Amino acid sequence: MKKIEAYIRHEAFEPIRLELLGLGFPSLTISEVKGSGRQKGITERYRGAELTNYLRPKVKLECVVAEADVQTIVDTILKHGRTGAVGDGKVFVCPVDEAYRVRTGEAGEEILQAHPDGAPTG
Amino acid sequence: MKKIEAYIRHEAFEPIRLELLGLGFPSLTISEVKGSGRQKGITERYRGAELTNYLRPKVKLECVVAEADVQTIVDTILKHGRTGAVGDGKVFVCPVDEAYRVRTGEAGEEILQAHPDGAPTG
Amino acid sequence: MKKIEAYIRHEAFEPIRLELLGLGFPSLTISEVKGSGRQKGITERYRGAELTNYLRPKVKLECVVAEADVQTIVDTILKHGRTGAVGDGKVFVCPVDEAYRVRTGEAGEEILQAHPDGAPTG
Amino acid sequence: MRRSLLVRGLFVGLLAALLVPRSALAQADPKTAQALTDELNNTWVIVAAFLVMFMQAGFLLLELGFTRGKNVGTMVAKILVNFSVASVMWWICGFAIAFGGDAVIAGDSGFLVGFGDTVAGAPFDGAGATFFFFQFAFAAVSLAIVWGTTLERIKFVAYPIYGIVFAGLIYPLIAHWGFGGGLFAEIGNGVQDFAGSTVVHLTGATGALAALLLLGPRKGKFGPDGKPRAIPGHSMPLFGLGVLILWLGWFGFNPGSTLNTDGSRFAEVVVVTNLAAAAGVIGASLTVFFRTKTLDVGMCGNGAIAALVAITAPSGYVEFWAAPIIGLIAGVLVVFSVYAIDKLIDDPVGALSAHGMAGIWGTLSCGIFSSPRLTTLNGVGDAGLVYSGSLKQLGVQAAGVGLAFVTVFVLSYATFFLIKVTVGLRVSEEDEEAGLDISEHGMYGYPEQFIPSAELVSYGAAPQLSATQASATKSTEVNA
Amino acid sequence: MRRSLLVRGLFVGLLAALLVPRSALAQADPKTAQALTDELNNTWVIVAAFLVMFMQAGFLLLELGFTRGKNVGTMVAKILVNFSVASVMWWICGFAIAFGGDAVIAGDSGFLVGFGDTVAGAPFDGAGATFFFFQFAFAAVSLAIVWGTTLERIKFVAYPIYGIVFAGLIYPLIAHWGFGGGLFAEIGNGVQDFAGSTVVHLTGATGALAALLLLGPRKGKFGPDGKPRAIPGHSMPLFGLGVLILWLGWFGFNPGSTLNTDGSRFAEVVVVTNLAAAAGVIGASLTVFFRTKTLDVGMCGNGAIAALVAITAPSGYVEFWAAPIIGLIAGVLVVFSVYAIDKLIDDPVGALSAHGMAGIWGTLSCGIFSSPRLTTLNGVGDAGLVYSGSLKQLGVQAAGVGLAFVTVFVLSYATFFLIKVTVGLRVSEEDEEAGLDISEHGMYGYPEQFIPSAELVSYGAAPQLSATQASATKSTEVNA
Amino acid sequence: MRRSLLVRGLFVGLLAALLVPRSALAQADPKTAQALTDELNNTWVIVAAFLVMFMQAGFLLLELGFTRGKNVGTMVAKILVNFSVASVMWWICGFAIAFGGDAVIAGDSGFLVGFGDTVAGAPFDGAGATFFFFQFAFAAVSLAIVWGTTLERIKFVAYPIYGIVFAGLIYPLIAHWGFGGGLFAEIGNGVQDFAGSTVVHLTGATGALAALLLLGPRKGKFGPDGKPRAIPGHSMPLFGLGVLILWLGWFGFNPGSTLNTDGSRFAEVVVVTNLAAAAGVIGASLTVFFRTKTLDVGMCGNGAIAALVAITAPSGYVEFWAAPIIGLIAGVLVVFSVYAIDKLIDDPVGALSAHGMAGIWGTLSCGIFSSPRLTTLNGVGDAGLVYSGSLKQLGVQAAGVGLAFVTVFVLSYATFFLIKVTVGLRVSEEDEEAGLDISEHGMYGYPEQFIPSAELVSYGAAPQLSATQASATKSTEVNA
Ligand SMILES: Nc1ncnc2c1ncn2[C@@H]1O[C@H](COP(=O)(O)OP(=O)(O)O)[C@@H](O)[C@H]1O
Ligand SMILES: Nc1ncnc2c1ncn2[C@@H]1O[C@H](COP(=O)(O)OP(=O)(O)O)[C@@H](O)[C@H]1O
Ligand SMILES: Nc1ncnc2c1ncn2[C@@H]1O[C@H](COP(=O)(O)OP(=O)(O)O)[C@@H](O)[C@H]1O
Repeated sequence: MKKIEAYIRHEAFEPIRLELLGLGFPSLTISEVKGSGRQKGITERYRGAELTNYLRPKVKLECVVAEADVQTIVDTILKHGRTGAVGDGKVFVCPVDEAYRVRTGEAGEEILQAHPDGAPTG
Repeated sequence: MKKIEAYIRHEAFEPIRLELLGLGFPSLTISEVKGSGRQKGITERYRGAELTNYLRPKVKLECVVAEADVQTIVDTILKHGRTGAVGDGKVFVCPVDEAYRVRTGEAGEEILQAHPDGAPTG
Repeated sequence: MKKIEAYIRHEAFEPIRLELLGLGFPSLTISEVKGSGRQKGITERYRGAELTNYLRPKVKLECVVAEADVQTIVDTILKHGRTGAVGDGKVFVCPVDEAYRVRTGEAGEEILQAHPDGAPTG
Repeated sequence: MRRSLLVRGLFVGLLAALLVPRSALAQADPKTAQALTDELNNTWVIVAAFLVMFMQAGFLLLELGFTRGKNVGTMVAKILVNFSVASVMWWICGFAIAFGGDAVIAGDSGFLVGFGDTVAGAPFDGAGATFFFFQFAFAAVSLAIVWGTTLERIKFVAYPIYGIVFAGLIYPLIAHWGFGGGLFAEIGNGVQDFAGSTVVHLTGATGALAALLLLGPRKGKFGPDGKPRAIPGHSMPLFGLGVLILWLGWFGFNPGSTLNTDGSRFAEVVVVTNLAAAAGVIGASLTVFFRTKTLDVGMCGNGAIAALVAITAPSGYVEFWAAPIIGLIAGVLVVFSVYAIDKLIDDPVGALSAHGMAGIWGTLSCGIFSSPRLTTLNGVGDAGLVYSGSLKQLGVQAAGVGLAFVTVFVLSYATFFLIKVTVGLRVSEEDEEAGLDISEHGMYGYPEQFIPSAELVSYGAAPQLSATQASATKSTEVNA
Repeated sequence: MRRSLLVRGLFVGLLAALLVPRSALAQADPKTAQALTDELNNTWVIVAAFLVMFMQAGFLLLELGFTRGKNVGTMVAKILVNFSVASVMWWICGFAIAFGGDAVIAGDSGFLVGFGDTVAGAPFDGAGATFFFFQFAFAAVSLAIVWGTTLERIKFVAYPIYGIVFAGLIYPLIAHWGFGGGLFAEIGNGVQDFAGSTVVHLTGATGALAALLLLGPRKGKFGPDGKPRAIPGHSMPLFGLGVLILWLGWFGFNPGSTLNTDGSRFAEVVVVTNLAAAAGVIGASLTVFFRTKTLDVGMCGNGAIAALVAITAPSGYVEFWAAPIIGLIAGVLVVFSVYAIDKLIDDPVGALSAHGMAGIWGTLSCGIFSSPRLTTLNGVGDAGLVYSGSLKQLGVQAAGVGLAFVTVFVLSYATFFLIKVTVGLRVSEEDEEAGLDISEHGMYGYPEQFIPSAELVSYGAAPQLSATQASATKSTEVNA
Repeated sequence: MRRSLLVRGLFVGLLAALLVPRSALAQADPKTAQALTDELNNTWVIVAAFLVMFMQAGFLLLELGFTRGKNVGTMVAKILVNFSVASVMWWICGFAIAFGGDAVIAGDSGFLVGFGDTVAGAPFDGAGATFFFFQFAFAAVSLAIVWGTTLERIKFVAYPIYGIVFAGLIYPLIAHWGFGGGLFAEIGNGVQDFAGSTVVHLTGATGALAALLLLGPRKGKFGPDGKPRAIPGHSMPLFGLGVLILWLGWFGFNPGSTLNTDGSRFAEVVVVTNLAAAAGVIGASLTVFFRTKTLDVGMCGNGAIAALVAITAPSGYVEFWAAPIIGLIAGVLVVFSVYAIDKLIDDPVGALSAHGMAGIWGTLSCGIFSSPRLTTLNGVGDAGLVYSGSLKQLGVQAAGVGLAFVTVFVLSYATFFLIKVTVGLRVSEEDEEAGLDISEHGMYGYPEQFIPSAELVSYGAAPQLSATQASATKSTEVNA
């Protein structure tokens, strides 16, 4: 299993989510992060003084998938994440040793599958 | 050393924290994340228009422990995290190569211990 | 490639960012986290009742770099992160298998370089 | 007088119609002393009524401040719906029951009142409308007080139902007894309640108690250990603004209750009211500070409210010097009361303490401090203990308090009980967790606090990306 | 009278100058009935004017509530700049055009008015100043209404430019026709618009429509599928406070339009206004609840505003009983109107529905409900359908509505078109994404929401670390 | 007159007691011209006083807007405690010193004043109470201004201590000199300060300067390089509401200072005040825009405040035309002043500029623009430079400014110095970092912003999970 960590623009997320959903990967997690890279800072003005802001808001997307699916996910992210301007972000792939589904306690790669079948909501 | 990353419900956290504390694992980090999985979205209504929300707030729990302690932590999380309903979340275990304590600069597994001894607060 | 994950105090971040920038590592990501460790909780009072807060706000710094650069980064963090008081935090190093730059789709370690050359902002 | 008014009205009306600039109206023929007297009184009273109406905003903000961010939208809908239901019910029957004649139990004229109708033997005109609205504003305040204990868990539907009963029957009854020449005038030489510590505030707080007993505490208020836990409200700024608006509103509430400008007496009431409120803040602040070594912000505000509630009854009966004493005691009282009550039941805003306990204290305080001068001037009751050395008036005041409390409690408990067994009084545990905004109103009151911005962005919500271009267009680029 | 005033003024002035305490001034010699009449009228009208001025805060809060957090600072700058531009323009020429004489099209005296100037044949004095400010407050309200449709995407520069034209020409024209003895007095026996459902509210809403047609919807309002999407405003609490402040302000708006205290008639207008507003909330709440099974908070508020707008014209012409009917219909209407309009164009606050549709309904409702008593008293138009059985006045009202709408629309569209082709009307897509606060004002209205606290901390912003020491110093340490 | 008042009072009192509906009171026997005169004057003044009291909310909101989210609760406690301390001190001795007789230095009667007491030779009655409260509201405003420079680092205990000295001695002295017939009346033909540009605003700003010099800047305000850094306030919406409330309050502040309704002159003051404020916004907006190419929201508001402060002294002395000039200059001045001061010391809200500099400019402007008509009417000082061509009055004004500044600065610096060496003036660095809410009040003003929701959830705080069930119960499920 691998974990894909991508730092992307906010507006890139929705198309990525939709395509992954279509491809059968509904499961992912995002969080708000601030990043610095080659992108430049912006300067705010307030009552004559200035405040420079070197960090830009990004979305961090985390998704653990089976080895076999890594390329699909990465390609989807790269496809929708690109604007061509500095600040598009990065994608990293890291190893994962084990995975568990809290609801059932099951372990192993199979828990990463999408189970199209309905299930009681909660 | 391993890093345990768990995506859980908010209300699962407090019992987990308490039990881990009891077991001698006070050290952990959490963050607010939004996740999508098999859980369904909810639809909000506003002035006649709708807004559907596919991501649900979750707590991401991160905890780095010695190889030997992984199972204890995972079991604790599974135990308190389960409601049986979709949305309980997942737990992942990833490898960690090295660890340092900023305060002292020490490195290695021993820094993961709990040190019951008091220390100047700050 | 390695990923450095550090949980540090807020005020430690700015000096770290500046030194890393100087050393040619502009690229990093931070997020707001709450951590518990050996640091103690604080108790708030409200209308006679109490609320104890065991988690302290920290900054999580993530930075993926080439194997060779890991020590530099870690040392920089340790140097500026230390106050000597409990709560200074921890630094972890984890393996990373692959890296991509979204803007260009390039893969591999070279995308981690700083490229001093200007580039269109976005 | 009516006809001359009509004639003049007509004349002015025509001018107004042609709408030549106001300056020309300076030629309007002089009014009679009678007209000037009535109109000056009414102008003062209507302005006071506006201040009292504005207290709705104060109550909204105070409750918002003490609420969590997931339950704020519902407070807004609540105050609007309650105020509206009360407005209509007051017109339908509330006003008639309260002021439609001075029978002992209830009035009997003025239902669905209209211009020219005979109410309590007098034709209903501009003066009547002034009084109608001033008294309505009081009814609305009393209703607003009820809900302080019910925040964050009550079903929305309970508001209009109880509102109809409260504004249409419960409050009018008490108002009739206390303000409308009813029951309270029969006790001794009359119960002294100048602006309604009992009639308005205790009545509201009693309804709040009834609701609370049937509702129970918020989820998580009491730990497994049964110890109360802090559920901090989400915004002290909104709370603070609310307190100041209420303080302002009270300058209409008490001074306006003179119902006229005679001898500019309203100003004495203003000073008395302000001195008491100030002493209340000081009393509560010192008390909470010495008990906890920290200055609880909410308590400073509760001290002001409690003192204002306490001075409401005596404001027209006591001299300046007594005001700070009454207020100070109310301020100390409210802190201990909040602490005590918080151990047993869940009153998020402290309504039982600030309006209930303080209302009782204020009403009783007349029995202690009412001055002979003002008692004579008002022609109600006797001078208080410190002047008369007699406990008589204190007893009369206690009787009034008891009567109001029992009546309101019984009627309110019955109403809430019926609501509970029919439509239900409390939302499901899930909805309480989710917050009433999303569960009852379909949207959070602070959407950006609860909806992931990555989902809002597709709707153009997140400033994130574009901060980039913004920089390009408007801000100096700084090399990173 | 001027001289006696001067003399008395001088005398009092001297006292005031020596500033012996006010109590001594109690010896001020009694005023004449004429002076008392004028001064009482003016005191009432100026207080009403203050309430109307305060409506600016209501509009600010209402718009803030319906805006996203990235566009809040600009609303504040907007309301201050607009109100200021309007203040100056009203003095320069607006007042003169509106009230400088009762020619059919426009007034011609009172430009840059000063004390003693002759305006419409009368010397401009304190009474004139009272009227000047009262009417200015109306102009400012009308201007504030315009911007509701333009939130979150309009260029700031458009505000002052249109503001100059609106407060200097457009509004004054309509005000002259409706309030200043102009055109509307010539139609039939006169168009009935007591406080300005058409003159103030429809005028504002029409400007808003013109602006919207040239602006287009906010980015993301309509999906690729063309379906409207929710762009939730960021704060229902601010919205709710805004509604209550507007409700309060309306007690100056309608009752103040009596322009005097004769027969305390203002109080009748107060009751009528309040009953209508209440019915509006009830109507809108029930409608939205039955349509969506959830109680949209914004709609409860829109119901109040719509009803208040609707009752503005009839408030001085109808009896109590008609008020709830007019308000209820306005409340139902606004919900359907918002839903319908939202499908086509992007009106974030519902200004077109609450001020436009409701303004039209309110003006027409006079043609249905105006009572003979009040029609005679005002001396404008004829009784409405239900009394007269005739459609005449309804026709007159419709004519007034049509005239105002066409005139304002043409002038406004032209102005906004010129702005669009010259300085531009809409910000760049990037700036819209970034939010107007950062792009046009250089700083977020809620910096802590958008700037990473790790960057603010070096400026001492983040409470984080120190929460630690705070614990050491002030709070009990608890072992973790 | 007292007795007839008593008689009438008694009569009305009895009616009021029986509480037959107000309409019946319409039969109240007509008042005498003397009574009507006094009561109309007092009604106007008390309403004005309410508006001035409401300015407390304006100052609270303005400071809240300019504060970081970790220091908001303390502002609320501060305003309540200060206002309360001032209320009590004003009654104990402040009023007596200020208005208890017209000796040159201080008054000597009216300590702990009560009804019937002889104050400055007149019996203290309703009129006295009106004046007492109106003047108190001014004292409270002056005190509120002091704290603008001290935000986010001052120890809470400093507030009540300085508040006692300020409201009990410092302000009363200056008020006596400027309003109470004291010192200022002796300079030339009197210093012209109609409503207190110097007496109220400069006095407050001077106290603020003294406090600031002893406090020093906030942690992080000046970088290691000594360059000032932006510490953005947390909420422009609260700031904006504050400015509008202050603007409204000023309509009580200046026009109320006529102390009567003679000739409806208050309305002239209203127009003058509004024109100046408007010009101030325009002046500040243009200045800041041309200097930085962005429209700083805070500066638009500061422009309004500065202009209102500036027009305070001349509002009763200048004709309409002068108002926009005075306001415009104040608006331009405040921007440059804020920028200049920000380089040296840390004044978070710009109090030194908006109240200090503008207060000085406003007071001096009388020496330039005071018209002969109004100077005569007020009977204070001489016409200004533009009319008289003489610098005399300008000199008199300057003398007044100097006297007030020196006196207030010396007394305030001494007081703050004593506080500093005894209880201490500034919180510890850790507490400043943590924020005053948590360190001095035990709880954040916005708990949800600072406490991890996973910890609040066990208290039922987080809507998270339940959003799930909410969906089940109330919202359409959408397959993910
Ligand atoms: N080496 C890295 N480690 C962690 N985060 C990174 C790294 N490189 C980039 N990021 C994240 O990606 C975002 C965009 O990177 P940036 O360098 O600005 O764009 P680009 O990759 O197009 O040059 C950054 O804001 C940061 O959040
Ligand atoms: N493969 C994954 N990668 C990252 N996060 C995941 C993954 N699967 C689940 N999650 C997180 O766990 C949460 C719950 O998962 P979900 O599938 O809804 O519940 P269940 O595991 O009970 O089916 C999701 O909201 C998401 O945050
Ligand atoms: N084993 C761990 N796993 C995850 N986060 C940790 C771990 N140990 C420490 N942290 C993070 O580091 C922060 C500081 O750690 P703490 O133990 O309080 O300080 P110290 O390392 O000086 O004893 C914690 O608040 C937590 O966020």
